[in-house]
Amino acid sequence: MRTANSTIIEKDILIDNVVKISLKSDLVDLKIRPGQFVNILIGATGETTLRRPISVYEIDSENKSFTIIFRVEGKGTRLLSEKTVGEEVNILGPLGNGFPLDKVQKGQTVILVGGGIGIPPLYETSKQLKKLGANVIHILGFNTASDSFLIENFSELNKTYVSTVDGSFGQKGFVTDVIKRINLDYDYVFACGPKPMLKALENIMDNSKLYLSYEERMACGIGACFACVCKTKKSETDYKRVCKEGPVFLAGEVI
Amino acid sequence: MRTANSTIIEKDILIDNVVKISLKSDLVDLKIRPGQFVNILIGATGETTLRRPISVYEIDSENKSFTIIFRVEGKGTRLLSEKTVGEEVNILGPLGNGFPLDKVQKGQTVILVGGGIGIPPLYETSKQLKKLGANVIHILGFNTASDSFLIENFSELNKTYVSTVDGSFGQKGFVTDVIKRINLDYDYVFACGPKPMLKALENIMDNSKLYLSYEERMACGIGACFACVCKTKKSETDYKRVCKEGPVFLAGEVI
Amino acid sequence: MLQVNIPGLNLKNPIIPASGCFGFGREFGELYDLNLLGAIMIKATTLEARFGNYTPRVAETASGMLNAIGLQNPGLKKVIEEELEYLSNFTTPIIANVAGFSVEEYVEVAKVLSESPRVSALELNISCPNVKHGGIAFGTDARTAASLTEKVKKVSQVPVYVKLSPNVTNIVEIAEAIESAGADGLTMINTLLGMRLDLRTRRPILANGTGGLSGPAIKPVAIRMIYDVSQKVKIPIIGMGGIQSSEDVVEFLLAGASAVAVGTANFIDPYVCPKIIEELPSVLTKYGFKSIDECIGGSWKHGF
Amino acid sequence: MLQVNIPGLNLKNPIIPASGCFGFGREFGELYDLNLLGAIMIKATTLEARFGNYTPRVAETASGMLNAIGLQNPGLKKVIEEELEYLSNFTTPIIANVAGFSVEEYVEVAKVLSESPRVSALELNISCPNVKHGGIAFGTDARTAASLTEKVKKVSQVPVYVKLSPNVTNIVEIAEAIESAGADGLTMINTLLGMRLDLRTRRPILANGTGGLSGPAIKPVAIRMIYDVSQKVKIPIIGMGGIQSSEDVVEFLLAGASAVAVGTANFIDPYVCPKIIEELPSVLTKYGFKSIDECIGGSWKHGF
Ligand SMILES: Cc1cc2nc3c(=O)[nH]c(=O)nc-3n(C[C@H](O)[C@H](O)[C@H](O)COP(=O)(O)OP(=O)(O)OC[C@H]3O[C@@H](n4cnc5c(N)ncnc54)[C@H](O)[C@@H]3O)c2cc1C
Ligand SMILES: Cc1cc2nc3c(=O)[nH]c(=O)nc-3n(C[C@H](O)[C@H](O)[C@H](O)COP(=O)(O)OP(=O)(O)OC[C@H]3O[C@@H](n4cnc5c(N)ncnc54)[C@H](O)[C@@H]3O)c2cc1C
Ligand SMILES: Cc1cc2nc3c(=O)[nH]c(=O)nc-3n(C[C@H](O)[C@H](O)[C@H](O)COP(=O)(O)O)c2cc1C
Ligand SMILES: Cc1cc2nc3c(=O)[nH]c(=O)nc-3n(C[C@H](O)[C@H](O)[C@H](O)COP(=O)(O)O)c2cc1C
Ligand code: FES
Ligand code: FES
Repeated sequence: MRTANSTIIEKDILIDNVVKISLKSDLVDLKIRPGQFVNILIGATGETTLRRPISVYEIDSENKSFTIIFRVEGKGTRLLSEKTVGEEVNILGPLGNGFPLDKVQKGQTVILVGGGIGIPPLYETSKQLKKLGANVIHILGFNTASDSFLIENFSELNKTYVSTVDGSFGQKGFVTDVIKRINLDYDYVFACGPKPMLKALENIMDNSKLYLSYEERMACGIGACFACVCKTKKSETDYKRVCKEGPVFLAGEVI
Repeated sequence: MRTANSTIIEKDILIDNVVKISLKSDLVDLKIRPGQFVNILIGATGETTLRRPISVYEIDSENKSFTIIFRVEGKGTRLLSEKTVGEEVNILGPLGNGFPLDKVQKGQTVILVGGGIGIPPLYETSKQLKKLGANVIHILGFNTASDSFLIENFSELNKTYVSTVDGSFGQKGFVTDVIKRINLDYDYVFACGPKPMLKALENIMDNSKLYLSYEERMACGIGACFACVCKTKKSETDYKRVCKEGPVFLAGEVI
Repeated sequence: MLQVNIPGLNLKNPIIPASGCFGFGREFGELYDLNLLGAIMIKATTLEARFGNYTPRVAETASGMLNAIGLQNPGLKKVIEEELEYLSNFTTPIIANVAGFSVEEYVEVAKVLSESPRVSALELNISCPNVKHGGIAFGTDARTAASLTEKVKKVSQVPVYVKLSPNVTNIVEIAEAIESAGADGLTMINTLLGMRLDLRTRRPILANGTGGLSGPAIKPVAIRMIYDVSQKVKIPIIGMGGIQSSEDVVEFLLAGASAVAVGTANFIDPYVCPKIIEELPSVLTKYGFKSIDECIGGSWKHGF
Repeated sequence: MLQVNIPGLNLKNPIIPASGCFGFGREFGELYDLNLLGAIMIKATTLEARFGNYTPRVAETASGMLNAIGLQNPGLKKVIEEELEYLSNFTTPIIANVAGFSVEEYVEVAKVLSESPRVSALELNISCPNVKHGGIAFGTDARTAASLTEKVKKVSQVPVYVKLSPNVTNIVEIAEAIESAGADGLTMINTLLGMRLDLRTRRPILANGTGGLSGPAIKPVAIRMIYDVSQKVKIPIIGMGGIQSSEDVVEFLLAGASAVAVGTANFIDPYVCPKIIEELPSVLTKYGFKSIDECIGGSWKHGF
């Protein structure tokens, strides 16, 4: 973990309000793990004071670059989306633990479940799992067809199921409906998406095999300020920091 | 007076830290007078909250553009100097009274005295005075030769004397030394420059013919906030606002 | 949709330029029609004309500014004869800001201003941080503030709003005392006391030394104080402190303000008030509100 | 050139990360050598372990942020056994931040921490705005603050600095009372009480409702308070509130601080402290200072 001025080398608008940015960055030398995130200084203090945490979508070690995908939510992501190729941003990373790829063995089955803007961090995860020789299955959930993105990219890698809440693409309903229908055996489930999706997965999946990526408002992003803390079942005062011990936790590890 | 998003169409570095910027702007339709200024919104609140007052250097009505010249002093002028051709800035203007060109008659002699970064607003003044048929003489003061700028531009228009404090160019000393030496008859003197220069002129020139352009820290720039107020001799509570009744005052009008 | 009624003020919209940031309206009147505004808070008026402090009177800070104007104004007589006369060209309600250096002065200025047919309400400025005596000294002690309020109420022909200082340990206590003394409403917040030094001269930038901090920097302090006070008093609050956008306005209303004043933002964008008035309906709709009334206090009232 | 000596603290430079913004140093220790720092103010410690408030605990504001961590810490025992143990790997002086919910708790925590060979000074946190009882309640009343200071001084083995709250009407009065009670120094300012509302949920963004405002937005308030207090007390002040650069440091020293702490800026640039330490000598030179001592109080001391 350190900071690096990183140069935007590519920028794409995937769908309305969802932007993909690739950055040439020395941070790539530090070995970024899938599921880790970076903390981005958007610019002028005053407009945005704090950094913005965004997950890593893809890593290109050879080209010394990595890619992020984000949705324009508020001021920070809007300003980031307005930056152009050639501009520099200061990035702190890589941060957090990432998905536990070290636990996965060749031939094991890993289901990657993503909802909406939680989908991007699963892409590098899937690529590396495939390289490890795992069977990877993607289940991606969107609100509606026009909200969907990255489906092709995931499909090219591994078997991909899609659900939309309104049924306009793939199976109608939620990712959990897909899971119930295909009723697969699995060794691990890695998931990233909105809180209700994570909760729903906890209810139907084997919690000893389920790893969930959490979000929390952050200040430092490195574990020093205690902004992003979750309680654990261990005691009233035991905690995990989403930015340090997380963002990925075993189901039930934090409450 | 109004605001207009104005586009930077040209940018030059005149000397170290002195920048010239031309702007395409609807404000030109409002008839800017020489000696007036504009109030420039540099950008993101937080970095710079208030607008920055900068005088108009040259007006090009046909091209609907005007030019400013400014020295990089602090944060605001630094950020402005970093803007590039094609970028927009929001400008409020034209503001203030400007030099009293309406008083000058054909054939009369007007001495324009400028010191350092006070020189630019005299350029459009000189051009318009020449068009009016006045005899115009420029006296420009700098600290040293390497600090000097615009000498050629002024020389092309009208007779131009230069002084530098260290004697590295033109007459050694101050603008007042030039004035004493050439000992000219004059109908008006219009001056802009640092406070000590304006004071020195008050001491040696006929105050009924001397018009001085003042600077004061401003907030609104339009006369509403009373930030930029000077006392007058009239009474303990009488005042003039530099942004509204000024920036140009008859010598002795304000104290 | 934007209509708000509070004592003495039938506002067609809740947007009011703040006192001291709008002069007596003349300059902004050159830029747009002042009748667009909900009301106008005019510059502080004292009995006699005042020049105010020496310059520099303003300094920039991160997301804000300091000012130490020092209550410059032409004095009560001229305000009535010239400034209120000018404002008679408009129908927008006028809120006159009353300042003073003694109880007697406050009472006299309040009395005379309130008798002007052009004045719809008074704003009792007991929170100006930029004069050595008077001003803030009346606003930082609950008993002093209440007693002054009572005296002004006795002579005023129009509703009296009292402007609170944020430079206090317990603003709720002061607000409650002022309410008990009969105030018709509160306006808050005035500026926070601040200072900036010039590294070159090694001295304060402002000639006055300290100044009042305003602008977006102080918005969280204003929201907190309005949230706390509005739950403890029944009289309406006109909220201010760092408002720049329609979203900011909704935040102040949700915190508990019934209307808002816009100060520093007028210097950044002189058209900010009409701009907010134009955008406000769609922003209210975006966040699911059908009227201003529905917003007021929405962050702590039940049923949301 | 950067050396500063104040009670209990021989600082090789005046730059100290502020309490609560640096944990117990471990995370920043991964980024740079903690021995570069003048000293370290560690996170507030209470007698028992505390989880603190619910999340969200932080919210962004214009040129600042709100936090309501709520004094999360592993408790006195673990701080001594684990955190101070880790910090034994470094020679930088440690200033331990003492918090509590009762006089007895403050006294006990202060006593035990001051006995640690790793602690050079205490910072008595009577200004935390983010807990319902204790914290700020001890810092907004001069008599309460003085009495607590006296009791802590009695048991402490090391010099005691008291951290002042800016949320008061008269900070000079409180500072003087604390000085009279025997404090060895002051640290100021803690955060300003603030709030932000989420327009979508119509509720405060922070789970705790209110939070403490920090960052560049509050710098003018900090400078003003240090300027006022430093002229009235003889004990040294460690200044803080919005420091981001070497220029800011010089401004705090000129206002009257003897050293400074950097809080929020660590989140924006985690290398900000070593960066300032590196740049400070040339910035001092640029403004004509030969040493830190020459700067301190330069805005009001004669001879400048
Ligand atoms: C570990 C982690 C990984 C993330 N990865 C991605 C990603 O890959 N793609 C993506 O689009 N988004 C991601 N997010 C969410 C992203 O950080 C927020 O959408 C973003 O911070 C919003 O900033 P803003 O300025 O646009 O919104 P604003 O609402 O203006 O932000 C105001 C403040 O709230 C914080 N904030 C607002 N929403 C969130 C949120 N959901 N999570 C954390 N902080 C928030 C901001 O960081 C900022 O401090 C991630 C969040 C976390 C914690
Ligand atoms: C009527 C008028 C006309 C001017 N014309 C020119 C011009 O043509 N060319 C030019 O280079 N400069 C001109 N100036 C000066 C220019 O406004 C300042 O240099 C500039 O505002 C400095 O801003 P900054 O952000 O770089 O400095 P900072 O020191 O960071 O500014 C901080 C604050 O102080 C104010 N300030 C600082 N110095 C001055 C100053 N000298 N006068 C007024 N406000 C100041 C800034 O506007 C800002 O609000 C003019 C000033 C006035 C009042
Ligand atoms: C330049 C200036 C002058 C002010 N003068 C007055 C005044 O005369 N009377 C008053 O009650 N408040 C005065 N104020 C305070 C404002 O009315 C308002 O309370 C404060 O600035 C906070 O709002 P803002 O952040 O929108 O500016 C003044 C503020 C500024 C910036
Ligand atoms: C996230 C956060 C946590 C803090 N925790 C503490 C604390 O535990 N004890 C304390 O005395 N001050 C605490 N503070 C206050 C800071 O030490 C400092 O006084 C304040 O933030 C002003 O400095 P800054 O503007 O540089 O951040 C905290 C501040 C922040 C932002
Ligand atoms: S964001 Fe600071 S500890 Fe996680
Ligand atoms: S700057 Fe506002 S009156 Fe001149």
